[in-house]
Amino acid sequence: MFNYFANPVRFLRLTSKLQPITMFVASVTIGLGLYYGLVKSPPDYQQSETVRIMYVHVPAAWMAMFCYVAIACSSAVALIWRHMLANIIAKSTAPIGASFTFLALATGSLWGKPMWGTWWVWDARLTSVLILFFLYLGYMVLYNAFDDQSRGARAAAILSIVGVINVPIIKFSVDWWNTLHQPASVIKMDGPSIHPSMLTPLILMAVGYTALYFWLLFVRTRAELNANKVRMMSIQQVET
Amino acid sequence: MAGKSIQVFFKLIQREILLAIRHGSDSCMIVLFFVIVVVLFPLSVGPEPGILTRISAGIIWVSALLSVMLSMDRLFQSDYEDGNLDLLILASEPLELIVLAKTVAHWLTTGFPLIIISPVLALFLNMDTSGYSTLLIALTLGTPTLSLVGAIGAALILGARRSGVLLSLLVLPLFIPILIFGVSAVDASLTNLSSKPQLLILGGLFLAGLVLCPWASAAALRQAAE
Amino acid sequence: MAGKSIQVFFKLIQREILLAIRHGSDSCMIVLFFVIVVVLFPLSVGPEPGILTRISAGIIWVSALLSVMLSMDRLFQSDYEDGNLDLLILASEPLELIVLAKTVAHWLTTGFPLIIISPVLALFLNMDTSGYSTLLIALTLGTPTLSLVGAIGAALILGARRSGVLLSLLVLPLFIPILIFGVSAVDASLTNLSSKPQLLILGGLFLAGLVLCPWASAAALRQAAE
Amino acid sequence: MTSFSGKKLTCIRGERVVFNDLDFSINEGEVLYLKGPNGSGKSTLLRLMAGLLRPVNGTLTWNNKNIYQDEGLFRSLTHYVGHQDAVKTALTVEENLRFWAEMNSDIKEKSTVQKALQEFSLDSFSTLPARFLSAGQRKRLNLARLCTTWAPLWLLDEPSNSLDSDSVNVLTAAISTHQKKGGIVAIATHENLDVHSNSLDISMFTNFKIKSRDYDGW
Amino acid sequence: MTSFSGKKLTCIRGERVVFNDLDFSINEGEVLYLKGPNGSGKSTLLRLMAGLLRPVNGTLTWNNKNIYQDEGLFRSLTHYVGHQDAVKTALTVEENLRFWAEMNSDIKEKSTVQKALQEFSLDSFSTLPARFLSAGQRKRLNLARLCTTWAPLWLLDEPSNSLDSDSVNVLTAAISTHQKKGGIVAIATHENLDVHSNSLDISMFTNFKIKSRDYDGW
Ligand code: HEM
Ligand SMILES: Nc1ncnc2c1ncn2[C@@H]1O[C@H](COP(=O)(O)OP(=O)(O)OP(=O)(O)O)[C@@H](O)[C@H]1O
Ligand SMILES: Nc1ncnc2c1ncn2[C@@H]1O[C@H](COP(=O)(O)OP(=O)(O)OP(=O)(O)O)[C@@H](O)[C@H]1O
Ligand SMILES: [Mg+2]
Ligand SMILES: [Mg+2]
Repeated sequence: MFNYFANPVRFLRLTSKLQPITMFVASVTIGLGLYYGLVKSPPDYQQSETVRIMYVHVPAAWMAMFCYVAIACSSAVALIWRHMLANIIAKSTAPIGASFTFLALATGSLWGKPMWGTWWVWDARLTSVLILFFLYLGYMVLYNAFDDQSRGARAAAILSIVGVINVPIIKFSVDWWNTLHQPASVIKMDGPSIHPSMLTPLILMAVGYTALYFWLLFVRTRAELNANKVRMMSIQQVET
Repeated sequence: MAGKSIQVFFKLIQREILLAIRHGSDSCMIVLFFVIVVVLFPLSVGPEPGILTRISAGIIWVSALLSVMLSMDRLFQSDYEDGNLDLLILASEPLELIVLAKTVAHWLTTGFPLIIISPVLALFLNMDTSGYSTLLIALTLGTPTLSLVGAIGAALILGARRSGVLLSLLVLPLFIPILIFGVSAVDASLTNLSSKPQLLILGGLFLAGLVLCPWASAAALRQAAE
Repeated sequence: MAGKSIQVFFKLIQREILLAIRHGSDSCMIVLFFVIVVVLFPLSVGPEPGILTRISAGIIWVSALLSVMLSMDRLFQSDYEDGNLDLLILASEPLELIVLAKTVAHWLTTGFPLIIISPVLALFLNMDTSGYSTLLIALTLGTPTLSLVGAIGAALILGARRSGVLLSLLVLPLFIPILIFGVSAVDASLTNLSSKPQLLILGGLFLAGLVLCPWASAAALRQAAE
Repeated sequence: MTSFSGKKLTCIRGERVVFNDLDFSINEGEVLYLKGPNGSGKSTLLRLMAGLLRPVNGTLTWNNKNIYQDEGLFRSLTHYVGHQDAVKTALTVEENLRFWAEMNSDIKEKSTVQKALQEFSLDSFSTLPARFLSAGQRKRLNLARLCTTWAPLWLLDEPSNSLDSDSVNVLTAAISTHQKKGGIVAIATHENLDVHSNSLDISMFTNFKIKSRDYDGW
Repeated sequence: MTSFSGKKLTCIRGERVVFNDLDFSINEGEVLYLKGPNGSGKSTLLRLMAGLLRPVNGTLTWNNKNIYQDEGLFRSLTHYVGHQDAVKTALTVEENLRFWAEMNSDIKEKSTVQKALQEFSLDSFSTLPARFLSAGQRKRLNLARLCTTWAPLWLLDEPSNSLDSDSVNVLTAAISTHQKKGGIVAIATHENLDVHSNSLDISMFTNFKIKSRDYDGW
């Protein structure tokens, strides 16, 4: 099955159908999520209205980690089986993931000012997310740093696999070190410990972000594939 | 076979050190760079001893980090340029072993001298004497990890443009945990707390690096030769 | 003849910038390095806003200095390695002019972006807003001098080993005056004093560098080609 | 009988197909010349043979065994001499050669290295730092590696570049000796070395008109 | 009549005397081959002729005028092609050549560059980044510089290295044309190019038996 979809032509055909679907899902769930989150859900008894930043912040942080893992996985596939498509998926994911990371960082600091009284502290959770952001940037720069595209792809793939060690550190930093940041309450072994009125918009937003990710991914990979084709055609033209 | 491998391992270390010596004052140069960067801070921050004392551990660690990073970029570059890398990859020993030997030699010629000189700089920055021993231990545990992690970066940038800046970009974020624990170990013992947890983490990072980094570097080198 | 020279001058700048663009994200990389180094400091010094505010000007200047220095080492190196340097020396225009063109292009692709990004970092380090304009002026006067002086170092190290570390050693001491006046200009305006004397000195250094540095670099290049 | 062969090799470099469906086979005591105009892929094929590059398609076999099955073993059977000279300028001529000799085998006697230097008339330079060598002398130092340790497969990329005529004779003699001992040699060259040999014209496999399906969806 | 000559040239490199009391002279329409075994100093002499190196002793004259008197002028009269290819891999083939053409003269027409590319059969690559070129193609791109702008003195260091036979013919044709136009050429080479010429055996001036005092204090 994997090989079946690894064929770029089939991939293009498939994604041309999926693209409008994901766009639709993304806009509906994000719209609903924002409505429930910002209007319908109750303010927190401790944090009052500022809690609403959560609906933007938390799913963004999840997506930041998810995208990185996606890059690492498709990089591993690209290194082992040498599928060009896997490289292109990894390459296209990077800026999206970096944007989610930036969003998590920005909303986190906006939230931190009222909650902790400062924009930024150098605790383990925050620092490891910042490192994640730098890893994204490093990945993108390394990808483009070579005269030969395929060299860049391979070097960046290795970097992304090395950097994956940072993801569990982000996830568990709140458990391993005592930090200002609050520990997990949704994704944990014994089920979520958060009130349903807050959980619903959170889940809606998470689904929406994921759909948004796939939509952007499809747009970018298709563009990338077409750009490759153009490049190939221009080189062929030269040679005939 | 194992005997041969060990022999090759030491042969390589010996050659790298010989090269470093022939090249004159390589280690000297790195120590000097270390000193200059440390000196820049009092210049830019102003000489008030209070502030300096407060940030001395941080300055020494940041400078050590920058020095190791700067010395890193030639680790494989010259072999890559003069064609020796092709031959090292084609040698019958595993490339991981060769990479490890080069990394060890790199640490012996750069990280090690930094450790030796650091107490003098700590004195210069008015660091409290109670932090010295922790600083030394933390550097001893931390600098080899810097070399190991840096080797990955050095291998990845082969053939890239602006390799110097690129290397820093790749490697500095990975150095950050070492910096944080290194500094906080010293700060802990300066405030009479136990620095054991931080030192244990540094040790753990070192062991993890020792196992994982040579693999990653070797993989990066193989793709660089393509 | 003069017309031809000016034409060659702009032709060279154009080519260098074209090369920088083709190489993708060169300027980006330097800006990123600048940001990372600035970020290292709060990490190592600790996040207390008081201390950070106090040393923010110093941090920005030290980081700018290190970034320019790191970006310097490829200025002539790639031309040297691929044989273009021989041809540039043999071109009928004076080598001084060629060096100046390359330096200008270097500043446009490195120093200039640093100036653009510096207010953001100043914000991040909690610098007082009263220092912003002086910081910008001081950087605008100081970074071209860094490029000019750095070019001498970049020319001197051609063909040397460990060029990265060697360059820093040659160039950092020469950068120190710029650092000192740059920081003290900002500090002066932060304490509501006039920063004019320091800025005048920075301007003077720039003019002196503009006249003297290309000669020195050209001489260094000529001997490197021997 | 030792044999080295490749089947249906396809190689892509820098996003271009360099050659396609290339077959070759070399037996004990044979020399294969790789011929072809500039850019036809001779150097690429040699790097592929050495295992530095991987083919996108096709197999390389040594004695009918895929070389990637035991790479360590295969590598100990090969001597590769590339475009670059693999000379450390800070070490002396002898130290350079000795290092590679010791990396590749357990030899202890000084004589092997000394003999190889003599063969390529570098013995008078043996204690000189290699930075003093001219282009041709460096090439000779690189070639001297071939004679220090035995490896059945020699892969030589334009070995006669910048060699003077005496040195070219030394090289052809070394190749002939290697042939007689049952070695296998592949040489990419534009000049005709005076060695009994087969030749392979690479340009036959270079498909300059690349069919668009090769790049489908790249 | 233009002439280029050197008198009593002595050159020291890396603390060694490379050659001593060397005289040469080339007149309009002449080609001088520099011959000699590896390390005899051919490349060194060419760099000296180009003005990249200074002799320790002796003078170089162009039309009986010392070349150091007006270096700018002399440099505009020379084309030097060294061991290295002076190719920027990030620029396209045409951009590479165009830059040097525009550096060396005021030419504006595209045709000159295009014609030079055609001559060395690089025209089909002109919009390709130079990183895609093989060893021989790079050499050709470097040689194409010779045909973009007129300079009477050509200094070529092993120009036929890694060229295929077609390209060698193009090169010899270019040299012959240059000769006919009254140009002066000096070539260091180990191969015999098919060009009417004189030759200078450098090894006559090289002191191969290095006296121990040359190394005193090493
Ligand atoms: C720039 C600063 C911040 C960063 C980088 C950051 C990062 C993250 C990350 C990576 C997660 C995902 C954790 C996981 O899945 O286990 C997360 C979740 C979360 N963050 Fe933040 N955060 C920041 C600031 C804040 C602040 C100021 C608050 C509020 C006090 C906050 C509250 C939360 C909450 C409630 C969650 C959800 C935890 C859960 O239920 O699983 N964060 N943050
Ligand atoms: N590092 C590289 N990256 C991308 N493409 C390359 C690289 N090296 C060579 N090529 C391409 O591969 C093709 C074959 O190159 P190769 O160097 O193998 O040719 P060659 O036969 O050795 O030529 P020459 O006789 O000029 O040395 C060339 O057309 C070139 O475009
Ligand atoms: N960069 C250098 N530094 C010091 N000595 C050098 C340098 N280059 C060459 N030499 C010395 O100068 C002598 C002449 O070298 P040169 O490169 O001119 O020889 P060549 O005639 O071009 O030889 P080849 O045919 O091998 O290219 C050599 O014996 C060498 O020892
Ligand atoms: Mg080749
Ligand atoms: Mg030569």
